[in-house]
Amino acid sequence: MKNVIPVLTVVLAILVIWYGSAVMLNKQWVLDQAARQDRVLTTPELIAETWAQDKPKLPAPHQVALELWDTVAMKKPTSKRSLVYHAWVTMSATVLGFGLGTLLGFALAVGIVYNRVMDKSVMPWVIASQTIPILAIAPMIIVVLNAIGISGLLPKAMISMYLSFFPVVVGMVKGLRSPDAMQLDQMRTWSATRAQEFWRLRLPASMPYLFASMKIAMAASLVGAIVGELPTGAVAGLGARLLAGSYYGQTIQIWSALLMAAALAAALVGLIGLIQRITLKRMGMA
Amino acid sequence: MMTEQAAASAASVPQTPTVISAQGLNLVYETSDGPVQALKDVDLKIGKGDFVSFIGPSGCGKTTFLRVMADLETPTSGTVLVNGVPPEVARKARAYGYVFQAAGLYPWRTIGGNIRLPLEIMGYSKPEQAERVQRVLELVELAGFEKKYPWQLSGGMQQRASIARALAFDADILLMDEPFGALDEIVRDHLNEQLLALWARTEKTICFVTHSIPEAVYLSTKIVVMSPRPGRITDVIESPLPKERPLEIRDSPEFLEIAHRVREGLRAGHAYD
Amino acid sequence: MMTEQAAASAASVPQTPTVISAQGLNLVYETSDGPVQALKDVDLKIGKGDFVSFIGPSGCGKTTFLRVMADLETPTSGTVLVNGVPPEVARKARAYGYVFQAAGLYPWRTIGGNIRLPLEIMGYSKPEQAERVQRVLELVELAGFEKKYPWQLSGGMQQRASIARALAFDADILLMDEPFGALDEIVRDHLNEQLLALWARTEKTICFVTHSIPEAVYLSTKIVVMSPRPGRITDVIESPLPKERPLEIRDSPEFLEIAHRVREGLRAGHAYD
Amino acid sequence: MIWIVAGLIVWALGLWANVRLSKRKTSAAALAVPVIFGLVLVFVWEAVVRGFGISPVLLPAPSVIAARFGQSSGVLWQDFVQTVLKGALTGYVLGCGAALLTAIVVDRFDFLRRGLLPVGNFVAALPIIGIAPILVMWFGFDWQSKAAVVVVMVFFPVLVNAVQGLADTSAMQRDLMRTYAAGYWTSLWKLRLPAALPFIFNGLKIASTLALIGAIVAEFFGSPITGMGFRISTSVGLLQLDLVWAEIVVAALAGSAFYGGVALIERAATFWHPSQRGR
Amino acid sequence: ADELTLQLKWVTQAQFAGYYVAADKGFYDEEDLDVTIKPGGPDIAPVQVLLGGGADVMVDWLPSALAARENGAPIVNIAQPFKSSGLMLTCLKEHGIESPADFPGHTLGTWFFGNELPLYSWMSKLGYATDGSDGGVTIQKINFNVDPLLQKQVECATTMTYNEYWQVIDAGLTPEDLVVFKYQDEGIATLEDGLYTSEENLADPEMTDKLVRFVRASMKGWKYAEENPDEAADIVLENDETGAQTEEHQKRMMGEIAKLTAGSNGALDPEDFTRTVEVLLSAGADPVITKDPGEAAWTHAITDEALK
Ligand SMILES: Nc1ncnc2c1ncn2[C@@H]1O[C@H](COP(=O)(O)OP(=O)(O)OP(=O)(O)O)[C@@H](O)[C@H]1O
Ligand SMILES: Nc1ncnc2c1ncn2[C@@H]1O[C@H](COP(=O)(O)OP(=O)(O)OP(=O)(O)O)[C@@H](O)[C@H]1O
Ligand SMILES: Cc1ncc(C[n+]2csc(CCO)c2C)c(N)n1
Ligand SMILES: [Mg+2]
Ligand SMILES: [Mg+2]
Repeated sequence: MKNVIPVLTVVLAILVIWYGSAVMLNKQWVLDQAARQDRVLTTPELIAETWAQDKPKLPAPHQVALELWDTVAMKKPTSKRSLVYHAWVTMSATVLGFGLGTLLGFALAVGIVYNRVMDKSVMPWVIASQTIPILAIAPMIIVVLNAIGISGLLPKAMISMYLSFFPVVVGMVKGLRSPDAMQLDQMRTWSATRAQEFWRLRLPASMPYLFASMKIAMAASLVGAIVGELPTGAVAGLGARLLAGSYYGQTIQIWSALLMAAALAAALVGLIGLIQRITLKRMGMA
Repeated sequence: MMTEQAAASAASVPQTPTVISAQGLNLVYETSDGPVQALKDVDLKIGKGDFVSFIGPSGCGKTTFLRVMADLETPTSGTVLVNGVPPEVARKARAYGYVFQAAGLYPWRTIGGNIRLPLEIMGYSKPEQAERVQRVLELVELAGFEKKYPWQLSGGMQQRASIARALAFDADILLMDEPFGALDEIVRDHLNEQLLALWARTEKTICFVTHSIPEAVYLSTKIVVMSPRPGRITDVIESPLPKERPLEIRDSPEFLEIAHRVREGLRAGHAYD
Repeated sequence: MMTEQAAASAASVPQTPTVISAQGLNLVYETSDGPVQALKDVDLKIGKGDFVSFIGPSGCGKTTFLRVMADLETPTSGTVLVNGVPPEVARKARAYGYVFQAAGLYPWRTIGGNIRLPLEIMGYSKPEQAERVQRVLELVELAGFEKKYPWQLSGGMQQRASIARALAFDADILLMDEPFGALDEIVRDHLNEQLLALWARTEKTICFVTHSIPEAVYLSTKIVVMSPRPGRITDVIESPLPKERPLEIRDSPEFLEIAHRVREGLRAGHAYD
Repeated sequence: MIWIVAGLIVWALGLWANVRLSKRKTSAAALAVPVIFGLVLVFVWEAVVRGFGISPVLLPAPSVIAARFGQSSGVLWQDFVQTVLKGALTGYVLGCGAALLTAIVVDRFDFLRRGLLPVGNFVAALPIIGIAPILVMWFGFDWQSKAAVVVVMVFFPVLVNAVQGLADTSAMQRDLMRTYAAGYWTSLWKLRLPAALPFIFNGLKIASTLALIGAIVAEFFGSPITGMGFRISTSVGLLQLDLVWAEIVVAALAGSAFYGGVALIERAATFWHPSQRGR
Repeated sequence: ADELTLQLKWVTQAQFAGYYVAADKGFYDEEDLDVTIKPGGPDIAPVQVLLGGGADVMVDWLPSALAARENGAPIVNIAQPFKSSGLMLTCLKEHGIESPADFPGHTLGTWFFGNELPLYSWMSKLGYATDGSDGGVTIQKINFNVDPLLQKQVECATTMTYNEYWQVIDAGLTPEDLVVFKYQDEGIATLEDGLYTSEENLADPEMTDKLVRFVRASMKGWKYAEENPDEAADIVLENDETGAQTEEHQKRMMGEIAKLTAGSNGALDPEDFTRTVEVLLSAGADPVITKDPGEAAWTHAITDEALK
């Protein structure tokens, strides 16, 4: 509750900057149009027109808000023209990919921490894998998966997974190695098995790292889902909206899809934050 | 004088079977600015049921020696045998209960949870776990604090919780690194008595690091005096005190004599005075 | 008997200006399973140049009291004044040197770097820093360990480094929470002497938590005995010992009498025996 | 068939060699293990492509890629300069710098923490795919817009980690600073930043790979007719998959070197952290 | 019914109306075919999908198909519903460009992905350098929209007669503000939307039989669409999953598309093929096709059968 005023202040500041930028960026077009039609614009007219363009360089906030209202609230959630429908499509791939990615990242991290061969050989290649531009190979992945009969949600989720497992690996390797020497020594004196050491010491000690990583992984996963939507023929989902918007120069549509995606990400990341708070509280660490 | 005595006591063959034997032990820590010799030519035999105190100036290698026994550190040279097998085997057979110098409780577990931890690991049943936790909590006078988290406890209470944790399961060999350092005299006396009673009851072998000369003398059957840089054993004193030890024994002449010998040994290890 | 004495000593007005005064102090920790009263109705006056020892069973609130003085904890009720101002003001004026119960060295700094830390913060010049670091390292016998990292030191050595850190700068008030707990008797005696010398030389006011009755009596001009749950002051003993204190004073009858009184006070705070 | 069998054999051999090697603790072994792993991977790839006769427009064999690498090294170098040196590095430095400053500002002023952090998270969660075209529209086709995309991409991971790290000091460490009456900046500089370093490097490492991807992907949305992303996106259309993969190899090498560099600095800066002190 | 998958080169729009109409009107059913139409997009190389087994037949442009062929993809043109090229270069009049002689010193935006080749060969025909040097032009890659033109990042941009041109108009410019150069008129026209399949498929009699029926039904769809443009546009809209297309735009597009398909019965005209190859081979310094692929790249086998 006490966050409301600060958040509103910041949002207000952003809106002011946004309206200002809209004037600056869209001015050129309005002036050009006026020149073509031999009109002379007063300053208020100029400003008003920069905020009411059809295909502005930067749409004004209220234009985006109107579009959002139109596509979120005024359409049936199941309709193809509803942003809710597209957000839902993207979210399913995001969440599935995030789940898979977190599992994979987790498994790799455990392997790296516990297995010398993996520690030495896998990590450099995990890193290399992340330097491959996903947008370049996403189409190939989709094609290959399609060829072997996998289509629909899973190919997109695979790309999400590809992007989201990495932060989890990096964070978890660090986290699983964060217990100090004495705590590990204790486990040794009790002759704890590796599994016991893992569940009772390394895992709890890695929790702060895990959550920080999962937040990043979730954001990455959403990017992956959107990237994955492009080469699937961009039939549905926020990625498809972005793409379609860009082919037809519909900046307002792009921005509303963008804000929807950000809202989705914020909600998902916020959810992880909530789980984090609950977990750490229950662990007595908050 | 000291060395003669040391030689004499080393020569006297212990009557009981040997539990821990160290021979020609050396340990060198490699640090970025040169090696640190923490243990040098250490020889020691500890019999079954012995209560051995280690005393010596800070930094002389007491902790290091305990760590070697518990297979937490690998000696640079020399051999250690525990129950006739290398420490690693003994460790895997769960021969040790170790109380570390710092409490080292896990911050995400309550006091009860911390004490329960080794029991879970060793596979005790749930009711048995609960019963043992209760028993040791009472032993160290922390009953009622089971549900608190470590940071909600005072320093001494944390230390007691860590002692409780090591006592909760039945290790043959107890390695205790200054367990009573942060406790007041009264609790300390109380726990000394409790520890002696436990020891008498169970025939455990106990290695005990302390800085208190009276405590060392009161508790031990054998007192090992060490000197620093490099860490060596300068004296091993077999205590003539009987197994039954009321607190009053601390005023007896034998007691004071041993205490005196320990103090002299300690002083010799210090550069000043 | 105890309470009469306490009343008597509380009534005797200190001759020196008051440095720390606590009145009607209460502190309750709110925990998830109910409140814990750590301090109850604590009244105390400490004069300039006093050496005050706090002694009491573990968990009685000694650390808490020190933390309140240092403005690390806000009392639930009651007032504390330090040099006539609230602790916060005194803290901002850098009146305190605090030795914590655990060493708490920063792992990314060497021993030298850790000791230098407060000096850097307080803006001492580079040469002055170097000189002071050297001086206190020698004081606690850690010369030569300046470049080591905390995890390369034994427990006692870490503790000494943390003492050195608090002594390196000129705080008027030294708050020391069991500083010598992890040290052997010889070093401890040595540091006791050093501390007394420092105190005599500088007129610092020292609040000192210890579990050793002889240590408390040897060092202090005033001994505060506390009892637990809830933490109260049960006795305040003004020491009649002279300011000049050779180690031998510990065998004098006055010394033993005070020690006896402290021990009785302590015992009363414990439930058993 | 021969190729498939050969692939299997090399696979087994590599695994065996690595298991043996990783037991040794020399630095040569530490280097050899990933290299062997990689060589095996490459060989198996070659074997699979040849063995199953996979079309070169789907997946070219490593040998073909290597040949192309030699042929087009001039183009590859030119693209590398455009994308990595101009776009990615500039953006990385600016983005990480901005994130660290923001973390500190956010940490300093509670009002901003409450206000900026939720909004910041929201803004940072805007997917690059959507942002890239807009930033290209604003900053033009050249590397400036790539740097801007990288800034946006690396900002969030570094910020999240830095904020978490700045909060990761123990109570006693903070109390010590209080008793010194250390001001905000002193305690930030002497305590909180060092303590936050392990977290910050976590973010910096993740950001190093993101920076590269960001710069490349951004070029998909507009670039001069040079750059790795440009080459990849346009060569796919011409089915020059060998050139595409050669660019990917450059990206992987550059990215790994970048990450490795950051990891080395991390080692030097956080040698004291348990995760760096060996295990 | 026999299953067949068609991979489009671009997103669902009236450009592909013939196929959607054939599906919607049951022309495929009549041929006992069950056709799946997969939309494309900027990141989809239909050739990859085809060779990867994700589709049996695809819509592609001849330049990129030939480039693919030269890079080892055995694909063959089996039908050519589009007769004319819809590509053109659209310039803003205000930049002072009225004829190709005015190009030097200006920035021309083009799509890449193979679409740049005709432009390069045009420039080399005109004798202009393309590296931005004095007396030459600057070639700028642009994405598949007209924003760079509107925002003056380029002075001329590639557009399609049926799509991007109208987006410029929709943005508020009038035809008087613009100058257009149709590739068709400049002698650099290359063949656009044709149907392609792999050599492997062509060797399979069962598949060729399916392809024959498919081409026959598709051409029927195209002719229906030409005659009923509004209905065709509606059918396309119904099939648009993104929900981003508008009726007005699709109807207009259908009208323009009809002009391009007019004059084709589906069979490839070898002369058009040769012309396209010539244009591609003269594409400046770094041509993607270096040799004439010859007749192996197309076949009349399917259309001969289908159009009987
Ligand atoms: N952060 C906290 N939250 C809740 N309870 C606390 C907290 N800190 C201390 N306590 C409780 O307050 C009481 C007094 O603690 P304090 O640390 O002052 O004891 P102490 O006298 O210093 O003991 P010791 O000699 O063992 O260090 C204890 O019962 C302890 O459990
Ligand atoms: N991990 C380490 N790396 C380098 N040197 C070390 C390490 N651990 C201990 N040492 C050094 O080894 C010596 C012996 O240390 P040890 O901890 O065994 O002493 P101790 O006898 O237990 O002292 P204390 O009574 O203070 O706990 C010390 O000089 C210390 O600096
Ligand atoms: C993969 C690929 N994408 C786009 C085009 C160019 N193109 C062909 S049709 C069309 C739609 C026109 O509205 C566009 C942009 C291409 N040749 N190849
Ligand atoms: Mg020790
Ligand atoms: Mg305390």
